[in-house]
Amino acid sequence: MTENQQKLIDELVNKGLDGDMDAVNAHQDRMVRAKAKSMIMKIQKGILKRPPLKKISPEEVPNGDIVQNQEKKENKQESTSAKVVRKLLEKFPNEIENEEFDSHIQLKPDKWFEIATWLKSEPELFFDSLQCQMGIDVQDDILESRYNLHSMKHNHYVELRIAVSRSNAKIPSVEKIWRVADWFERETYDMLGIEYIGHSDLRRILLPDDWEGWPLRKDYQEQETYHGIIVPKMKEGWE
Amino acid sequence: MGLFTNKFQDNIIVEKLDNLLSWGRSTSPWFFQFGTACCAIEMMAAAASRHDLKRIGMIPRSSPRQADVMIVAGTVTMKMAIRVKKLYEQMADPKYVVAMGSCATSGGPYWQHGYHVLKGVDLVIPVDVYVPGCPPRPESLIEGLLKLQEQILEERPLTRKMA
Amino acid sequence: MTVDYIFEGLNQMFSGFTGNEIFLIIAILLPCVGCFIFIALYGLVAIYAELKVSSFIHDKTGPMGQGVGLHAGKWGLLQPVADAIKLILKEDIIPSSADRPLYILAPFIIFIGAFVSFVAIPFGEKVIVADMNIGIFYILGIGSLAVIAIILAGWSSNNKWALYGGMRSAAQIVSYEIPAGISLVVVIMLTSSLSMQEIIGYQSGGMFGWILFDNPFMPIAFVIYFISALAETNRTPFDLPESESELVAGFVTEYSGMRYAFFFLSEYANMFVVSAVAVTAFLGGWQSPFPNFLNTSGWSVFWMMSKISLLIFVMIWIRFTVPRLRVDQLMHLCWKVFIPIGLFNVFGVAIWIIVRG
Amino acid sequence: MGVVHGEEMVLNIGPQHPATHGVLRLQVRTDGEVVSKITPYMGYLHRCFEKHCENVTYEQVIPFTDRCDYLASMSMNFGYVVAMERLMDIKVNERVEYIRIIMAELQRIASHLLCTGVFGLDLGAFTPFLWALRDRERILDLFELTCGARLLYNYMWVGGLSHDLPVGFVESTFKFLDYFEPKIDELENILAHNKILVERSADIGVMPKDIAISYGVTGPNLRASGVKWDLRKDDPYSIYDRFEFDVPIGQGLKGTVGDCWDRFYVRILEIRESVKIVRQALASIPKDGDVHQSLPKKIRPPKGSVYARTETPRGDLGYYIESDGSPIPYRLKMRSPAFTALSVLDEIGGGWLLSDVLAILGSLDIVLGEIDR
Repeated sequence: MTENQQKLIDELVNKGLDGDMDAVNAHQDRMVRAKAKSMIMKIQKGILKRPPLKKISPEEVPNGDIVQNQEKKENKQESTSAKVVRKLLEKFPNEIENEEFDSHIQLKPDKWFEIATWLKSEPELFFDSLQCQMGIDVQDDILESRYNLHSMKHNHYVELRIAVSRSNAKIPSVEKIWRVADWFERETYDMLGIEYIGHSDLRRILLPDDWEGWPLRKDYQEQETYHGIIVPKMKEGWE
Repeated sequence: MGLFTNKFQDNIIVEKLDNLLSWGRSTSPWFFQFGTACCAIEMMAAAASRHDLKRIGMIPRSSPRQADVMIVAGTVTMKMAIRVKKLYEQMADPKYVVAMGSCATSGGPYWQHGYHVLKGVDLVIPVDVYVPGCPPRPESLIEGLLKLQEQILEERPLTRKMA
Repeated sequence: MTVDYIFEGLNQMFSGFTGNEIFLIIAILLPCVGCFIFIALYGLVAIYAELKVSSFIHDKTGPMGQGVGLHAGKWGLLQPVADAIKLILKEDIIPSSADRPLYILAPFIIFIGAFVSFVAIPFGEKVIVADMNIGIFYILGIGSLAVIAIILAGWSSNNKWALYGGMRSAAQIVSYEIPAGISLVVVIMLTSSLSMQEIIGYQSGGMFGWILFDNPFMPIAFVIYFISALAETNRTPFDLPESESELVAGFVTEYSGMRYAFFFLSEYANMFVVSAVAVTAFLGGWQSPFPNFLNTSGWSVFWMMSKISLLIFVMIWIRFTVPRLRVDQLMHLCWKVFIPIGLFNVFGVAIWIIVRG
Repeated sequence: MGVVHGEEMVLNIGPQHPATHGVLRLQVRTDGEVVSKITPYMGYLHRCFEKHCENVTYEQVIPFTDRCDYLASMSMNFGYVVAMERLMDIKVNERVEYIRIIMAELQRIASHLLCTGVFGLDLGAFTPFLWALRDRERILDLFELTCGARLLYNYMWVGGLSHDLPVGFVESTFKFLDYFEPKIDELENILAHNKILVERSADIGVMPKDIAISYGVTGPNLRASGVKWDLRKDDPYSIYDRFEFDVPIGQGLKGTVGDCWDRFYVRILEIRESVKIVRQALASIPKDGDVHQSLPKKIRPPKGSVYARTETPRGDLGYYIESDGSPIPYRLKMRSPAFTALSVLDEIGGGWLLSDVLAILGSLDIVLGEIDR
């Protein structure tokens, strides 16, 4: 058994144990599938220990030029992410929260403004355009603000995420760096109630000023009336 | 005009005058361009070259004071509902309202989860004709307006109403 | 003129009746009523024409009288009548915050301005209500009444759009009266008369006797006058006071029903007046364009009306062809283009007259 | 004599005003006719698109995307299905790709026609607007032939299309293009080179490159500022890389690069390019291929997120879809191009006259349905 195969089996076992048996069943190699299943059985019986989760620590991010170029050819998105992470760690250590950078980079809210300034001014990255900023209500009392950055010059993308708790939903505003963030942040504030510190004009943008609640939070309840007009969906005599 | 409305006994002269007045009203209903959403585009299409609302005497006016018919074309939201009411109040009598499209009629596709959508413009202002469709074709809008004209034609503006 | 004829006629008919003053009042009132009916009828026709012409330019059919019940006649001929009936009977709203007396006064002033101008318009050798010796001057003066009315309307409505419309209109009309006046001065220099009839009399003998073709400066004067006239009547490309896509409806934003109808009507009446002045001053008035062809007094009304209609048609045509100017461009055109050219024209014509002797 | 300053007046343009293209309120500070500050207030058409998406299944989202940008429904569908197919890793067959591109480009023509017409209307020219609508009707006829709807189509589905092309569609489209190409010249002559329109729009509301990028302005508005950026070329999705077309950029022919006239003229040039693409696509469309071939039985995308951008008539349309493995989106965010285009209004609109502000607003080509969602 090669090392690669073993790694693959480990991965599948982990997935299966997390409840995603489809991934195991969908695997094409019968040998691998069978081995993975038997391993899962053994683990569940307590004979074997669960294989360690694959981790990529920041130090393992490839530094060599050749490797990087190869990776660039394979997957552009990933390489940008990795590049940003590598540079970010040099400049702002202890600001990255997540360990997998395939799709996004998870940041801490505290130094976000400085990081954003740096992201825009660093010549090798030069993220001059904020494509999209959105808020999302991740369950477990967590709100996330996500930023899709793009560089017109280098034509690469990166996605950044900043998570805050509902009780202390405060994130530094990047309105001054990308002017488009002005309205994006107002919209996120309007919909989810994330407060952007340092925003010059943080008002509701789509809903009226005297609206109650944050509509895109998962536990949102519509208000009964608005200025005497009935809001909820049922009209008299319906259904 | 308010001076003479519904003040007269029913007789032959009043009836003829009534007919003349309601003919005038039904033949020249100027409409207020109240386009809010998708339906506004179909309203524009109805007023433009191919369908041509001018054929039936309808001319767009942009001030509510000079309009007779308010075509509520599109979704009315809570934020807008207050303004709709205000604009309706600014129109001079006699005034009519056409609710164009399912949004203006009942909230349309947004009736279930649309927390910010008014479920039918008739919650705020009285509506004379409902035109269904999402969006209604210009032909159906014209049909609705002809229905409105029929309705106006049957009015007896001067005759005293029986209590 | 007409007043005199009617007065004399009445005197002859009822010779022996003593109260001559009553006849005088009747003789004055009759042409006035005639004028009023004429304006009203002409207004209906002009509105219909505008609807139809614009529709044809837009690839449409315009009012076709389609509808329910008693529809608006063949080709929608009764459409303006229906509009009029509806407008007369609409609720008359006076906003509570409006300046009530001025608000009520404004539509009347603008209508009076247009209406009184009709007195001096000649439709034939005898067909003129009053042939004043300062006819053209009188029309220019009375025409300025419109400014007062528009400012009153804009101010008294207590509406920001109306105020903008009123202010723009005031600046525009006051400015454009100067080039219009200057280009008419040229005509007066040639004919050495302010009387409408004498100006027309100067242009006898067919098309080439018209002042328009009198000398090379006149076409310039005509173009300046016609464009200034467009501006004075608030027509596109100078419809800034009521520009629909900017100021909703400009100074008439708050007016409804009958009062709005007055504004509507006087716009068309003003168009008629400025066209009539243009025809009188440049296009030979009621004279036939061909020498000795249908040049009797009966046909003179026809020639006058058809020339005016032609100019009104051109006005409608321009309205639906070009975009609107901006305020500063409007002023630029007036003060920096038309007035210098107009003054140069005056100078040129003066030399022309001296040289020609 | 110093400069005389009057009292500033606050003017509310909208929410119901002929120039605002829908229900938008601009609070404008004016000193006489000169505008010093513009504050846009939107949300008068906030129809809770994103809330709806969290409550309906993935298929049911498509009709709601239609209603967001009601002038370019096909493009909105297209953006959504591109995002979904990227998330679910679906490959559609050739015929579907071709039909999608034909529809999207026809939609682009229709949308730009309306935009240029309305821009003329804002400047007081009524006729070109109606002429543009007249030609637009013909495109709507083609759409109607295909899917039965005039305005909101629900035509592109995840993994395919709702209907195949009807019999005779290719011929009637060629016929339309033959009719339409002279009409572009007509539109250009009556509007673009009209002296008054040039006076009104050249050098007005200049948007420099860096401001446009910082404000996230995309699409024709960005290209008018001289940035050659078109997702169809720079990040090709679907099969756009197979067609030959130019990306027109603003050159400042009548004034400065990035003025109103450039923004308006770029759209006319884009209409021409779209006609080119449609012609190429019609000529090489494969004859066979089932448009329902790769429709998934049930749409349950894997856990994860995707951000996909497409080029709509108004600019980069981004869909951010967060999936939790259920048939209902966990969160769907639409990054609408008109939203960012409107945000730049205060920056480029201050200091101009009132009439100019409305011209600038018209040249940005906003659709309120998409701004407010």
